[in-house]
Amino acid sequence: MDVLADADQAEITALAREFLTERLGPDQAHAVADGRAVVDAALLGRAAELGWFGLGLPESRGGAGYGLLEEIAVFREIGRAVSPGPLLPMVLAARIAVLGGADSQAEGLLSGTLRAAWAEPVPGAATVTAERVSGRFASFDPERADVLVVVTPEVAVLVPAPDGSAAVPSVDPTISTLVAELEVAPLAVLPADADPVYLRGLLLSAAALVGSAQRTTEMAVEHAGTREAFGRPIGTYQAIKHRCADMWMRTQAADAHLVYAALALDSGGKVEADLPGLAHGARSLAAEAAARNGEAVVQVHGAMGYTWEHDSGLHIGRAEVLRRWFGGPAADVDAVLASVPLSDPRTTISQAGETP
Amino acid sequence: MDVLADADQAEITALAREFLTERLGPDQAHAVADGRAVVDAALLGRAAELGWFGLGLPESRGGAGYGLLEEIAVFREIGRAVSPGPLLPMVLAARIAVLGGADSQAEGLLSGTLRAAWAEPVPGAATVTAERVSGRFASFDPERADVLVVVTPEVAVLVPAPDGSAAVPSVDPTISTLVAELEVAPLAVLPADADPVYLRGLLLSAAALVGSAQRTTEMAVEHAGTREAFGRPIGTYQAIKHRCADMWMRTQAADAHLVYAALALDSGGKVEADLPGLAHGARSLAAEAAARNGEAVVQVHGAMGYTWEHDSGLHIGRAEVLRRWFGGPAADVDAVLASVPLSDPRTTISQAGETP
Amino acid sequence: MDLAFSPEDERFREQARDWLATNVPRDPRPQEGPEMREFDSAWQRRQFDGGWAGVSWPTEHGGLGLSTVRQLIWHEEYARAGAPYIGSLFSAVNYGGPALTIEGTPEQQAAHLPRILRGEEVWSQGFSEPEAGSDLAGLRTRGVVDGDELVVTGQKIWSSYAQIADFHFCLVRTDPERPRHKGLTWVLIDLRSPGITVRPIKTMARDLHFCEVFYDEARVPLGNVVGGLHNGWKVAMSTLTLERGTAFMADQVSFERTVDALVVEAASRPGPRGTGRALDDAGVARQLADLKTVAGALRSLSYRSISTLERTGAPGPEGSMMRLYLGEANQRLGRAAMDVLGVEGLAFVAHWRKGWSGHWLRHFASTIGAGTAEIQRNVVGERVLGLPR
Amino acid sequence: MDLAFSPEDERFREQARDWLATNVPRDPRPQEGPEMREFDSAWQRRQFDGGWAGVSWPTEHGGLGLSTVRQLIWHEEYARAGAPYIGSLFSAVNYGGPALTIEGTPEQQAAHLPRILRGEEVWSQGFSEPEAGSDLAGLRTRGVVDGDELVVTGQKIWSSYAQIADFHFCLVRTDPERPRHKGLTWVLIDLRSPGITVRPIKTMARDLHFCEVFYDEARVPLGNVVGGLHNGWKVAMSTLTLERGTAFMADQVSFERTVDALVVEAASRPGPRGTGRALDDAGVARQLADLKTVAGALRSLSYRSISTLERTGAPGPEGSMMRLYLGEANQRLGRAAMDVLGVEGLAFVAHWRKGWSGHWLRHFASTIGAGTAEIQRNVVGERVLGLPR
Repeated sequence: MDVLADADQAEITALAREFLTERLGPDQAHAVADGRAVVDAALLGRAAELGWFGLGLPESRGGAGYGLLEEIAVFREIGRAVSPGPLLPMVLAARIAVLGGADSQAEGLLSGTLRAAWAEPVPGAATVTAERVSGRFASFDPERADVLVVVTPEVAVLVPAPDGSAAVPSVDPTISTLVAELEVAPLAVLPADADPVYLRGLLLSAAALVGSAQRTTEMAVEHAGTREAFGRPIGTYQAIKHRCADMWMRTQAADAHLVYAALALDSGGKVEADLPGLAHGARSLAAEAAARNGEAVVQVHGAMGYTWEHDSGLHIGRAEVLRRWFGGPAADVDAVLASVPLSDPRTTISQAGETP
Repeated sequence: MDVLADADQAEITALAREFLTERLGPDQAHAVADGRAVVDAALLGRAAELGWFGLGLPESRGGAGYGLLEEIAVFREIGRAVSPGPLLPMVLAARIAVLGGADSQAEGLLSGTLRAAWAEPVPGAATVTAERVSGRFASFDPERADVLVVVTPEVAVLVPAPDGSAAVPSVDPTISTLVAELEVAPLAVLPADADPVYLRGLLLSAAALVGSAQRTTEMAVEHAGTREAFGRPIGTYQAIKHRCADMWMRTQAADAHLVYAALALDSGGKVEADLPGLAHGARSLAAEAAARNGEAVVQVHGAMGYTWEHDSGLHIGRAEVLRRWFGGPAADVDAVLASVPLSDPRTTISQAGETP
Repeated sequence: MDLAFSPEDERFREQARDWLATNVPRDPRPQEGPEMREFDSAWQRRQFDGGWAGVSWPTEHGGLGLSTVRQLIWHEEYARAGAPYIGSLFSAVNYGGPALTIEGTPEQQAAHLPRILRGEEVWSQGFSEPEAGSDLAGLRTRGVVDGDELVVTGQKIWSSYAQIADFHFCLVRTDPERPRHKGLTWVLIDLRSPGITVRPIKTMARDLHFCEVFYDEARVPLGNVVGGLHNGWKVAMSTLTLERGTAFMADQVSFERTVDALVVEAASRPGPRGTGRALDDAGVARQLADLKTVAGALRSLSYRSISTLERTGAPGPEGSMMRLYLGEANQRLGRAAMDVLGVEGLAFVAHWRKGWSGHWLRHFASTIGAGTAEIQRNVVGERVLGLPR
Repeated sequence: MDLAFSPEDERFREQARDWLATNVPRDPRPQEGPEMREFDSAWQRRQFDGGWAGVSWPTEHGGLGLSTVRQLIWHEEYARAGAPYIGSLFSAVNYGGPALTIEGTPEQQAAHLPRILRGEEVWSQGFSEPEAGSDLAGLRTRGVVDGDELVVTGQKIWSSYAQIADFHFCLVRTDPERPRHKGLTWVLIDLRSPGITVRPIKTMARDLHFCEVFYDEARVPLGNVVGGLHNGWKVAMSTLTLERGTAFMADQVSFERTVDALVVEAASRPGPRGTGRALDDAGVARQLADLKTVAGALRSLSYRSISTLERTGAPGPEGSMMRLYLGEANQRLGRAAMDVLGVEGLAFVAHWRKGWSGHWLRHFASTIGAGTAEIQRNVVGERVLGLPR
């Protein structure tokens, strides 16, 4: 048993951070938010060259042959960097196409020439089967997309992207959104019993949320240690110090649980049987950590943290979008509670829990 | 418009505080909790002599002729003093008997020779009508009671008290409790359209909760100003100072809203039409203030606040019992939301709320 | 004790309601630029012409000189009528002007107060600085007396509407030798003076009403100093008391309408699992009931504060908490709204009448502006409860 | 990275599980008095006889000397088997004894460690004082060297199980002239010595395991000083590190079972309006899902901490938060339980197997004991995040 990153993973993390800082970090996110830049095919091509879209796919299928933990390492960095661009949809779309046997899409997605966007079913108003995708969906960054990724606990599909020109800015200023009706047959299908793409995607989104929570914690701690008020660094005041401590605590718990859930999923359920409960639990901690830390980082920075130029707004918007994917908080509650055994532990054991 | 206490009310408050401090304050509550004392007929008789059980009843009917605001002033003091004994059930029982025309009970209750106890219907498991009281009820201090008070938004009744000897201690160490089935006809009936006894009782319970929150705030502030750690009063640390500020804020809001709701009820609905929403709102603020302040006062006092000898446990237990009466928090939510108009203010007004 | 208003007050309420019913502009208020200023000014002028400008201003300065109770009534009716947010005139009408009625010279009052009441003059506040936020007395912008002028150099920040304002009322350090609070001066600066640069700051709620204002040896007549040289702290405190007092009563009333709107929204949308109504989700219902109750409690607290003021001449200590209490409630409201809308509510929508995400984002500032939540809790702990510093 | 345990570890797990299955006492653990001590001692003796006592103790002191991974496995299986809470032996077995293995002399070790492992000796901790709670170094109990004895006078408080303990390990001030942290001594005191009075303190959760201990010139052999005169702060810190470290791992595992039990409770009771199941109330469901997730996160954090320890020899910084994280979760659990039970759950019930109110009341102490929540957040802020003091 060892849940710490190994040397390979640490290197993947370092490489990802280097690339993101240079090409897809907060500066680029601000540029996209300001309309000064777009994440174009060239940039997606660069990420493809690094093998990001097939990181977790077998080498025999055009992937890098890494495991889920390496993908998580990359997505944690993506979250830290609030990277613009459809990175999560691309990774999941490539997986669906490759493992679902949709070879033409697979090639385009792995190479970054085909562009994917996220489509989240509106609860109660959408139906997704291997044969048909219909009803209302919220799509994100649909304008330049070729395919939409739709993922449910039962099945994951790609569908042709409809006209997305009516999309409007979202609360994440780097991402547009459009709620619209779909009625279309899938281009590619990957059932959950063939590959747990839903749970993998859920954990990758959790990784991005954890990365964001890590980064906002760092931002808050750095500011609290240097900014002065009334002649002392504001980090000496308990209101600020304890807020920073809580940011760190939330983030540590979310990250540890994310890694645990990912290792359990990677083991194919041998170690822990309840994979949906674990994965949704990890996402809920990550989402709460990112969202609460987003609030805290603004409060610690004061008015400066509330400005458009500051990174805090990027983290806040990103967290709010990401945490609504994969069924949102309600799906987390349902999956976690479904994992609780229905027999009462009080009747099956004698004394545990009689703590003083 | 004037929502501040007048001289008469201030005097009633002062007199109540004097009597309670001497006869029915924290010392007596501790004695009852330790089994060293009981609130007996003699003590109830003393309270009856002060006119407490008929404070809000007309003089022509054996009461003191005061209004709801004076009753509230007394119950705020009862809450501050964590007084033991069935004071709220007595006041409501007397009102039901007097206004419901049950003269023999009325006399006994006003004079304190007949003893009342609270019976709260278990949601979904109890039926209360003017003809019949049946189903499951949680009663409080039923051992020596002659009558049980059962109050619903529709009707208030007195029923003969059944055997309460199986009652067990509650989380309030001065109050016992028993969950049992009742199947009985009322001795006295007061329908809601004859008198808003449900709403009055709800506000009196809110007053006791506000009084508790006031007292725990004082306790915390006093301790924070004197207790030292690391060479400074602990009230200089923001974690403590801000906790005290929040205690005070909650309490001020709850008290102001309580008075507003009481004045509205006393005006017979002329000023504010939505009396149930207001009264349940006031109770919910009072209950939250008392419960959260109970947690805070322990935390500010540290281990000392966790001891049996300290008053904090009395306030915590009392708040937990009182806030479950009158339907508990769920009834507050339902009543408050029922008061919201169903037309959308955004379509009926032009610009309000476009704050920067 | 009585909730009822006097017959005279009730008559005033009726008059206000009648006048507002026919005079409130029905066009949407522009959110930016000269159109916004024009709209705000025209509406102020209309109130002035109708005899309703300056409800709380002294009569000798052109106001109605009415009691706090009548101010309350006016605010209630104003909000009930859906009258526009005061917007760019907030600083001048609601507390800058009132401060001048107390601290200004007759010349200063004559020069500005009538123009403010007629909506002809827009003011902006210049207290905060990049290195002096919560710690106002740490400000560094210098004002050097040179003949009959003050030469101002430095930088102000978070000045609302400075890009369309005529005047900037600033706190500047005129005597760096004295203790921090004692060397400051309150001065009214014409923003068209040479040496002044105004740069709007976009917020994460994507609006542009905050500005940075840079001073590079801007020359200001000494006659624009209010309350005397080096006496600025006292003037600023009375200004801030006004800002934090009744000036935001309208916000409270509109908060309740916003809560009502969210309840209606939750009653008309499916729940987070696509079944039932969002309002049937017990977690959502609890939050909304809490917010509705807080809205009522704010009204109750206002009534108490006004009763205290009427009886004693000074408002009760409630005032020091109400702004924070409202700000935090608005933040909870924003979060609740985002939960109610779920994945369909992620579009950025600036105005609450069309959606909720703008409200959510805007209120991240509610625990920062006009004193952070931390400072406000310190104030309660120290000044109200008497805890040691 | 791997969640799987080695085949040897898995074999150890099977052996532990097998032994526990047939040896865990099935009688309820008495909650008070000599019966409690007798029960705790007998169970410890049984573990000793079975070869399972002192899993983490060094082999030279009679322990199993096993890795932290095996300690984890033992705690997991212990909790899974429903084995009794360690109770009155907590202080001696889980951290007082281990501290002695590090800081004690061979004579001290020989005199106490075997007896502790066999359940024959009960220890109680005497660190806190009425005027020195969070600020441990402010303690006032004096120890004056007189010949080969220390004469102790003063008062200790919050000493668990002192009324049935044999020894009290205390921090006393032996040199008032030195700086606060430098004049303290860690000493093991026989509670049967003359001059000592033990008074149990009843808590608001109505139990009696905390005590006050009064010292009136009690004489203690200098041979009972551990770690040297005036060196007590260092010994105490290593003691507290043990107390706050793996010693409460069992509490985490039992927390998850308690959450599971509350979910079952909520699934079998009607909701707050008497309709449906309590678990269908979205607010209740959200709270319970959060608690279940926190239980999992505590396990994940333990795994991370142990991995760090195995790799680097020192635990990761997670340890400084886990106790607080668990304590606050237990408080939320208590409140959720009271909400689930509603008006029917107001009877005081000491044990969680029969009701919830005792759990709720008991955990008011969870953010106070072993360092208040405030102190623990300071520790994280300063020592982990490097914020200034």
